Amino acid sequence: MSGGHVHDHHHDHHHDHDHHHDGSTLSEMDLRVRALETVLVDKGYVDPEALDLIIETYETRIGPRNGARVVAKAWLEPDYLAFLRRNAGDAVASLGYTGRQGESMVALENTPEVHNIVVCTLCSCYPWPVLGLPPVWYKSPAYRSRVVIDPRGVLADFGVTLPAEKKIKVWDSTAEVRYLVIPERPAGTEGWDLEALAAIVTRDSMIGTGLVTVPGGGAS
Amino acid sequence: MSGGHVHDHHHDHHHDHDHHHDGSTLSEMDLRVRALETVLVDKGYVDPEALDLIIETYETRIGPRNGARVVAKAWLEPDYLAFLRRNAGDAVASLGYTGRQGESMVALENTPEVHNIVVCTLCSCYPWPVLGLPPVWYKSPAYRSRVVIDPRGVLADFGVTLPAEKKIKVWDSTAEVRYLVIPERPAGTEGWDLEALAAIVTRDSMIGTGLVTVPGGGAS
Amino acid sequence: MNGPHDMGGMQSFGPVTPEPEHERFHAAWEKRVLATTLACGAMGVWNIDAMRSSRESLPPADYLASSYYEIWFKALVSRLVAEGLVTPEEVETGIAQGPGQPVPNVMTADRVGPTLAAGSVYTRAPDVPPSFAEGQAVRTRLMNPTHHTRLPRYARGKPGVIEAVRGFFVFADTHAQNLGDQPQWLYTVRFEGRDLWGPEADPSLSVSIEAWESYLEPAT
Amino acid sequence: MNGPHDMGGMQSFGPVTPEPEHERFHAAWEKRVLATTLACGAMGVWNIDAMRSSRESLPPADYLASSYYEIWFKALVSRLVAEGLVTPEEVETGIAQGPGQPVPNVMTADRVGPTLAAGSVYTRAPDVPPSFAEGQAVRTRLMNPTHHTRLPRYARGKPGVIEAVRGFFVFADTHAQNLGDQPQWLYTVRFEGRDLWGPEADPSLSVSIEAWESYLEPAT
Repeated sequence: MSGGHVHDHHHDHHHDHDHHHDGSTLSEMDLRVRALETVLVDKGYVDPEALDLIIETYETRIGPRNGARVVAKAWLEPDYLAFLRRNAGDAVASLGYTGRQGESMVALENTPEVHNIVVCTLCSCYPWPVLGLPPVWYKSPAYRSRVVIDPRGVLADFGVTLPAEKKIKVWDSTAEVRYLVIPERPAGTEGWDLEALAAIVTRDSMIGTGLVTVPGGGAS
Repeated sequence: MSGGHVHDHHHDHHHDHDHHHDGSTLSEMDLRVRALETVLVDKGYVDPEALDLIIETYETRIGPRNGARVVAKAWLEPDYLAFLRRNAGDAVASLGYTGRQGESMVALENTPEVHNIVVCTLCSCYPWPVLGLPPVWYKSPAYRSRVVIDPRGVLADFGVTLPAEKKIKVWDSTAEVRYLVIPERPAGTEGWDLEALAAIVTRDSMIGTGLVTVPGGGAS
Repeated sequence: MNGPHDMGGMQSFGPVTPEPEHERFHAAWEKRVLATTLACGAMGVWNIDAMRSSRESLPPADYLASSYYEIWFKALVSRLVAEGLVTPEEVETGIAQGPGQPVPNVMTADRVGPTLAAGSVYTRAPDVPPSFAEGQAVRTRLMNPTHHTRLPRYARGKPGVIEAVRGFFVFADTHAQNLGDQPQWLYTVRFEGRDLWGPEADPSLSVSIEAWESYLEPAT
Repeated sequence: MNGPHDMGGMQSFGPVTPEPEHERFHAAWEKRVLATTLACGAMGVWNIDAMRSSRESLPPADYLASSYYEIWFKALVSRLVAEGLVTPEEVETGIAQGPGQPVPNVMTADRVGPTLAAGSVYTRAPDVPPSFAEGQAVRTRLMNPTHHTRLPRYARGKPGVIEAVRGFFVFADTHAQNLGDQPQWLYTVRFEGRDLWGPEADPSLSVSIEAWESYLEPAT
């Protein structure tokens, strides 16, 4: 044991090996992932620049703002909505949103009678080109296990209550089809343009665990 | 950090707090269980002498040798076998084996046509008065999960192969009924007395994951 | 509750590891957990079904990562705390912060022998005749209660045959919830392997469970 | 394989914890796991179904105790080792002991954009007509394969209706086992909540899955 600084609490102690000389604290996972990445790069399996580019892509270019524009356009343009109904993949691609985990898209329209919710009980299938990477809860056992048997209980965890008579359709993504929920357009948005509408479309509303509301205004 | 002995291996380090002054090493569970027991005794909920007596009972008096005598007697005495069939609880109690986790006993006879196996998929239900405490594997997810869907695969883990045409009846102990398997008496034991027979009856044969064989002789 | 304990039919836990009959405990603390669990149970504050419910309510990852005596210990602590008999701080420190609450019974050393030998009787005098008879075709109910139940998931909504009428037993589901004995007729129900697992099941396999009358409906 | 990933219908994981849309990663290592997983996948040594199979083959307690990026990481390591591309020692130490094996592709930085934008196409040109039509009543097969499959346990042996004919898709079960694309017609099958969960199910609930044709049989 090299002589070091003294810890007040016993529990700090066995994390010592995570302290680096630059003062940062790295977790066990940081260290393990770094070790693997170093080996993969040194063996020539992966290109470090490519890794950085992949991260940049999903941090800056592919995320739920893509889906929000699809939704807003569907709300505004009956022709685009018809295109989405006919071939969601092509309709989404026509806005430039294509690629991995969105190869076969289907749009699910919420209506006053029907509310749609998407899940992948078996893993974490999610429509990346329109929504980006799935949130932690979407991949969690709590969500994956319960939404197919108790969707209203799950919605309550999100603060959402639906009328008892509303039909709830849960879509379990067990193959390579990816679903995008088109939420109901809230009242009070008449005359809004695409950018304004897209701004109020939340990620959760496109999974089905949220509703779109007008900030500070009347909810749908 | 108090100055202490130096460890060669980093991993030893964070277990230091488990080293006691007497040089013994206690596990985390030892410490937690001791702490609870101390509190329970000090609060007057449990009597430490009673705890020792409970342990002594299951270490020395209640175990699978009880069941082995039931089996041996059933092999030797047709009247006792009939008694077991009619009322296993009373038949077992007539040998002095009564009590907790054996309140409602049923004997399951293996035959050339049928092999019985007992499990508790939901927890660890087991016929204590005749078999004592369940082995670790009986309570393990591996056994509990698989024996109801792939009993022959589980038997293979015990080195047991049964003819393909033999019927396998698996009994899942989901209530307070407790099952004792009466294994087939092996050939080559003609004329043996109760003690000799009981000595070859294994615990596993009374659960159904083993067969009774004659040591060094021909198996059934 | 559909929890981690209900594992019948899972295929992912690997092989079963047999162990010699003489291995009754694998650490000293296991003996203390056995004794404390039985002695605390004898206080009469909870019943066996309520304790089973506590065990299966451990977080699923914790349940699966724990040995069975660890499960017993964790559930005992959780129950003692829930009943207000000890505080988490007392369990953590091993130091009682005050005298115990009054409890119905304390199992003193002189009562260990008689208590263990007597067990608990879970049969009651029937006040109705059984609705089903040996040999009758039945179907288990398709149900997913959020409380403790003893109908395993693999055996729900399945056709079976009454193998035996076992008696009139305290009903685990209500007993676990402190809603009373509410005794019912208990049956052993036998299922063919193919009815549980499909046409590729081992053709020699049948599996039986014990089912209370309210778990069953006549075959249609 | 009936494993820990197949959790639809469990009730014991507690509430779902929502999170803000802008939280894309929760630690720096998560980004590196995302990038390494995608870059290693692009090597072309395994396909997406094989990687899903690796993830769900983690020990169940480990699977449930891990965050999803931890699952990705552990499965990636396990797969890289199984394919002979790295050794456990290299992963542990972070030091490559030799050059890499030849692999079909390395995703260099210039190929990141096109690769992510293209995705992978899992549809194939059909060589048979679909056996089922929209609106047709079907039943899912009762099956419990020990290999990777995408028919969740909660939806086996259940009556449903064809909601949509999705196309002719690579079959996940064979694809995961390196037994080829073996494409089949893929359908969305809708189940009423009461057919999955019993008469006490939410009456407004329906759940759909995507099912390959071999998962289905005509309703009887």
